[in-house]
Amino acid sequence: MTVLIVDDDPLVSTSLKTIVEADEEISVCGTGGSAADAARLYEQLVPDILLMDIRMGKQTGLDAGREVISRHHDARVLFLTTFADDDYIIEALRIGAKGYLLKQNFESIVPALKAVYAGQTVFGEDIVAKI
Amino acid sequence: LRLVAKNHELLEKQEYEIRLATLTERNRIARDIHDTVGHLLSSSILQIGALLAVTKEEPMRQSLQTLKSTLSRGMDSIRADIHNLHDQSLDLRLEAVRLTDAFRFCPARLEYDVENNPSNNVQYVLLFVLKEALSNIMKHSDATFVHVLLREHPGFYQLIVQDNGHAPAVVQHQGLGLQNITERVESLNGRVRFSGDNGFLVFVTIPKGAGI
Amino acid sequence: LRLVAKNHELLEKQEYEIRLATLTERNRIARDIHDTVGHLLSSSILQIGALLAVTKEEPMRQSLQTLKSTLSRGMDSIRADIHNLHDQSLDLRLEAVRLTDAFRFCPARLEYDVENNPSNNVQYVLLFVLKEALSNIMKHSDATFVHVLLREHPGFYQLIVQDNGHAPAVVQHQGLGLQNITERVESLNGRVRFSGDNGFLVFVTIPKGAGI
Ligand SMILES: Nc1ncnc2c1ncn2[C@@H]1O[C@H](COP(=O)(O)OP(=O)(O)OP(=O)(O)O)[C@@H](O)[C@H]1O
Ligand SMILES: Nc1ncnc2c1ncn2[C@@H]1O[C@H](COP(=O)(O)OP(=O)(O)OP(=O)(O)O)[C@@H](O)[C@H]1O
Ligand SMILES: [K+]
Ligand SMILES: [Mg+2]
Ligand SMILES: [Mg+2]
Ligand SMILES: [Mg+2]
Repeated sequence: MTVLIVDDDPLVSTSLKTIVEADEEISVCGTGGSAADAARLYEQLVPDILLMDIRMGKQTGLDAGREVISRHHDARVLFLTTFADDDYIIEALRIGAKGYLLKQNFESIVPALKAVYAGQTVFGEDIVAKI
Repeated sequence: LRLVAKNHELLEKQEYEIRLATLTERNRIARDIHDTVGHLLSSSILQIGALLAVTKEEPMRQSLQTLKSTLSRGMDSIRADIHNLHDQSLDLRLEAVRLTDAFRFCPARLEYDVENNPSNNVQYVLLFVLKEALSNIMKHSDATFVHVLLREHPGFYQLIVQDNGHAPAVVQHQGLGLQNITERVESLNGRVRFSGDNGFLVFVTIPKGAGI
Repeated sequence: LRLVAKNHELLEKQEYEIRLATLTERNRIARDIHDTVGHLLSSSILQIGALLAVTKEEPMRQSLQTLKSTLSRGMDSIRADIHNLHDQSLDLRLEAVRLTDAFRFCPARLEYDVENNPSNNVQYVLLFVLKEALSNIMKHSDATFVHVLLREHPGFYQLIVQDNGHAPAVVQHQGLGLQNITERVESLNGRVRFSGDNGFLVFVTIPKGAGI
């Protein structure tokens, strides 16, 4: 499976790349550092999964996610966040993302990518209750 | 006499404003920490994750795991701080009950139908309006009953304060009270209506998500 | 008329109290962060230092250095936050100058001899005393001059407000003003003296390190 990684912190995106590529089934087809990168690179690379930070400086990944999903109805977008109580998470899920991950729980990133690739979603339970 | 009451009111308001100032500051700082330190910590944890992904030697793995758990504790501590801060936020229901209970001029009934505690700013304005409306009833009306309604709708919060006194059909001179109500509500993109048709009515709506 | 002045005073005081509440909260949180997250960060940085001491492989060293500098940025950010917080603290001199400048009743001379800005609480009480003393001069005296002295001694801070009016040798009725002065100063283990021997004198000392 191919993954596009977008995060405004290059240390985060390269770390994610290393973590994810350690798995044999996954390859990272590109990395970006902004919402604009996300939309552009998605069109170019059409990855199986877009793994994207929610907060990128003054921007959020939400608009880019919305745009991608509106163009590609089967797009799998998985968001990354620092804290589970991020106000944007609910919004992220409303636009049709497949879930979100805490950056801190890096052990669960690979399993989550596989789950999403297999058609599942990865939501926290408290978030589902809020929607 | 009015000035004595006013003094009293000011002192009460002061306590209130102080509490609000404290909470607002707390939330501002919490957000700051959340954004900066939280980001750096999670970035560090991911870097460790990357190192673990490429490291085979056991002693090094061990050290990295220890480091990771130290940083995770940092994250937990930030999360707990922020959680505590939220817990200490204003509680709209509690404050509304307090205000109506403290109202001694005539019986007051509070109907409370709010599920989601609004943001501090919105709560504060709602409570400010309630305070002003009750103080006006004390000062200007011959009401024997007042009905207070706080209700959450899908898109907005609503406050109605209706008394059964003899009110002027049209308010001739808006004092500071009604003016402040209008200003504060409008600063959150809300709407205000006053009416003296049938006792005095203060009607306020504030959209959700205002002033976060 | 007195009540009108009082109202005005209350409103001014309110702004002040709100500012103080904000600053106090800010400092409390800053201390918390410093103690918890700051500690974990510096512990992590030390752990990385230890790893670097035993690691020879270049790519691993590089990664550890990067990690270390991320965490150092976290520390810097916390340190900067705390620094900013302190910068935004009350500035005793500035506030004292403001108060005496705003005093229009008669000429007022401020003698300021304080090197180390006292803690916010101490500052706040000193400024509170100064405010009350000046407002009493306006209300009760025929003074044509007032001398304000703020001085740091090795063990304590001292405030003297001396006017040259005709004052009662003994104060017959302490109002809220003098009572509040006494209470607040004593809450910080300080001492107060009032005297009408030679104009009116308000004399206050507060030990250093009080109420931090
Ligand atoms: N519950 C009420 N019953 C009858 N009249 C009212 C009531 N509330 C307000 N009014 C009328 O509206 C006017 C304006 O009220 P407002 O609160 O703006 O000023 P105020 O109470 O007179 O003074 P302030 O609030 O500035 O101390 C009042 O003077 C009064 O005539
Ligand atoms: N500078 C002064 N010159 C002359 N008399 C003073 C002066 N300061 C205080 N007094 C006397 O001390 C009394 C007590 O002062 P205090 O500040 O406690 O009360 P107040 O000013 O009368 O009322 P309040 O401060 O509560 O509004 C005053 O009423 C006045 O008689
Ligand atoms: K791979
Ligand atoms: Mg980011
Ligand atoms: Mg009023
Ligand atoms: Mg006085």
